[in-house]
Amino acid sequence: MNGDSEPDDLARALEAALFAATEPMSVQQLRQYVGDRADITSALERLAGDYAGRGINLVERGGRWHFQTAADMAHMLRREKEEPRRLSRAGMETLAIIAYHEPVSRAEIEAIRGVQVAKGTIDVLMEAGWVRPAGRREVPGRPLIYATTPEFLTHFGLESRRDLPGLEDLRAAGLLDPVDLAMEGAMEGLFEREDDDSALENMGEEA
Amino acid sequence: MNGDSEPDDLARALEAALFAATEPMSVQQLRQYVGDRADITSALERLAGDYAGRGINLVERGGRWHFQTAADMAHMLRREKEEPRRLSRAGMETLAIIAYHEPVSRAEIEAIRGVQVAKGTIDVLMEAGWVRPAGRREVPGRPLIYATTPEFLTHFGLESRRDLPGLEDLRAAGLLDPVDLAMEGAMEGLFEREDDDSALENMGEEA
Amino acid sequence: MAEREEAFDLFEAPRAAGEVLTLSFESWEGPLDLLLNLARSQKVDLKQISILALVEQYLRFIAEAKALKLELAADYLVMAAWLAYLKSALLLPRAMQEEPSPEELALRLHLRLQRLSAMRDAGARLMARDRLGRDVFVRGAPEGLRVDKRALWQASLYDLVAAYGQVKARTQPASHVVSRRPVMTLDAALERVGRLVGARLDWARLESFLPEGLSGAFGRSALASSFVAMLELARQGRVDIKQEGIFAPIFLRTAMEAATVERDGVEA
Repeated sequence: MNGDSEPDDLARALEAALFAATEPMSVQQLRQYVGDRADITSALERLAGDYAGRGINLVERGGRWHFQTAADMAHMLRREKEEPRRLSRAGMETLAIIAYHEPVSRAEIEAIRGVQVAKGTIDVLMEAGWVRPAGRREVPGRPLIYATTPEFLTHFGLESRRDLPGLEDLRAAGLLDPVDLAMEGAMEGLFEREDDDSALENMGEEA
Repeated sequence: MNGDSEPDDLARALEAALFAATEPMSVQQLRQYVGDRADITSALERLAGDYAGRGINLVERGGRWHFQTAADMAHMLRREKEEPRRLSRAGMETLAIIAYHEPVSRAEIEAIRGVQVAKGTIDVLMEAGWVRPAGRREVPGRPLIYATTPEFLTHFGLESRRDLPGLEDLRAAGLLDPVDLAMEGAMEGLFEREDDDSALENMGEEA
Repeated sequence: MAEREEAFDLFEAPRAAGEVLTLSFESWEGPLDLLLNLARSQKVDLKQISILALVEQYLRFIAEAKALKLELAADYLVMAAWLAYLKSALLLPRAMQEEPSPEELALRLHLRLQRLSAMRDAGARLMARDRLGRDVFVRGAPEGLRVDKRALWQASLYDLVAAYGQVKARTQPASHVVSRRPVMTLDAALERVGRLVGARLDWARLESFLPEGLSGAFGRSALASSFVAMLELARQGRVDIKQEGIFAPIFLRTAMEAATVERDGVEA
């Protein structure tokens, strides 16, 4: 503040009233707090000057006064926070198909999965930075085709896509064994949901 | 403000963040907004000094900082504000016992008050956000013990528990010690006096 | 007499003016609280109060309440009895005293009163502070600090590979194996009932022919098949059936004729 002196009682009262107020206040309204004084407006102007260079400003808008944080501080009052989230099963499968078969169109992914792929599923994979559009397939309808990105390789610790285990490796690891009954039940639930157009499933939530 | 100069960027950022915040903020929390700087605490103390004589003050309560209106503005502002719910006498005493003895079990509270503590009494204090369960005492029965919260300090305008009114005097007078402990010390004095028949009437003296 | 009036003042203090003699113990938080109020009415430092005088005050107070036919909570009466005991002990010749000494008991009471008094004062001083929301106020309309959340997607290579494995396992042309249903066939039941009934001579309940410890679908299947088997065996004349009434237990045994025939056959 310009700080020539301590603020006088009127200035202090105005400060407190404006600070505690839930809405901008007119001189009329302020009068009800600080008393019927002629010099309220000039005191407000002096106060506004005090705060001019600070992180908080006193401003007048349409005859009503309020405190606000300085405009150049707005960026600081927002903070980005990263939240770890897991891919849903649909997301995981779609990503796997793109990785093993790239470039693939959505129709091809659906053919391999045996279920529809919600639009949101691919969007999430793109948001994660693992999948990118890789042009269009030169067939009728010219569908978009998708491929993985360098970030995909980085995230999964792969040098190249050739490092992905082959079908024989999967079989050896028991990953191609038919799913058991309980699993099938769960999968049925999954399929039903995917047919639903509104589904788009909350991709992020754990399926 | 003391106004020797315009506030620096850190001071402005702290002002803005604390003004915009809906809750008191620790240095740790402020760091997430203003950046990882070593001098946040000293900047806050300087800021608090700047505001000391104003209608708004910057205060520290239990390691958390917030702006509030100056205490001498109470009469002016209270007009429109609702008085917070009044505590019953049982509530007041129980709160005082928890604050001055914390952590303390319900049985210990009852020993001091000489009556059972109604379950609702501690509930009210917890609902107000002033008291929290603070683990269990490692004695038979493992009773819950209670302590005050940072909100307690904020509400009652205490920088820390050391600022509890009269805490040092009470401690020095042994009034925060359990009766059994105080008995041991007091009995020695009592036995010395036992020869004096008139002692009966003034039991309390020097106790 | 003066003290007596004081006691009455205490009664009335928390009451609205005009409500004379509406005595109520609701104003006190138990006997210790009442004692502390009486002690404070001695108008000396709590450290200086006379316990003996306090005991007398309390007992007079209780007597007063009884005279007015007030309902007294039990703990007030317990305290009164204890204080009466304390008073007599304090007045007895020293030699007749027991452990713990009355002085010790009095001192204990005194210490308790001091502690309660200290906390009562502390509570009042806390309440009198400049309290947030009553005396001092936070900002009425804070802009709020925003936290923009950004999803950080996570998945492991194993998740990826396992997901692919699941897709392949699900969609590759699989050779389906029909799993065995948990049933007992009629043939099995015929064989089992026929064999078991031959080994028994007396009537036995149908259920006793089932394998032990059955439950669920297999249990029901076994019962149904055994029932049909029983009917079939009866049709062949190999068993007799008996039932006392509808829904009553069903008994069966080897048909007497058939048994004879079979035995003959064996002998032949």
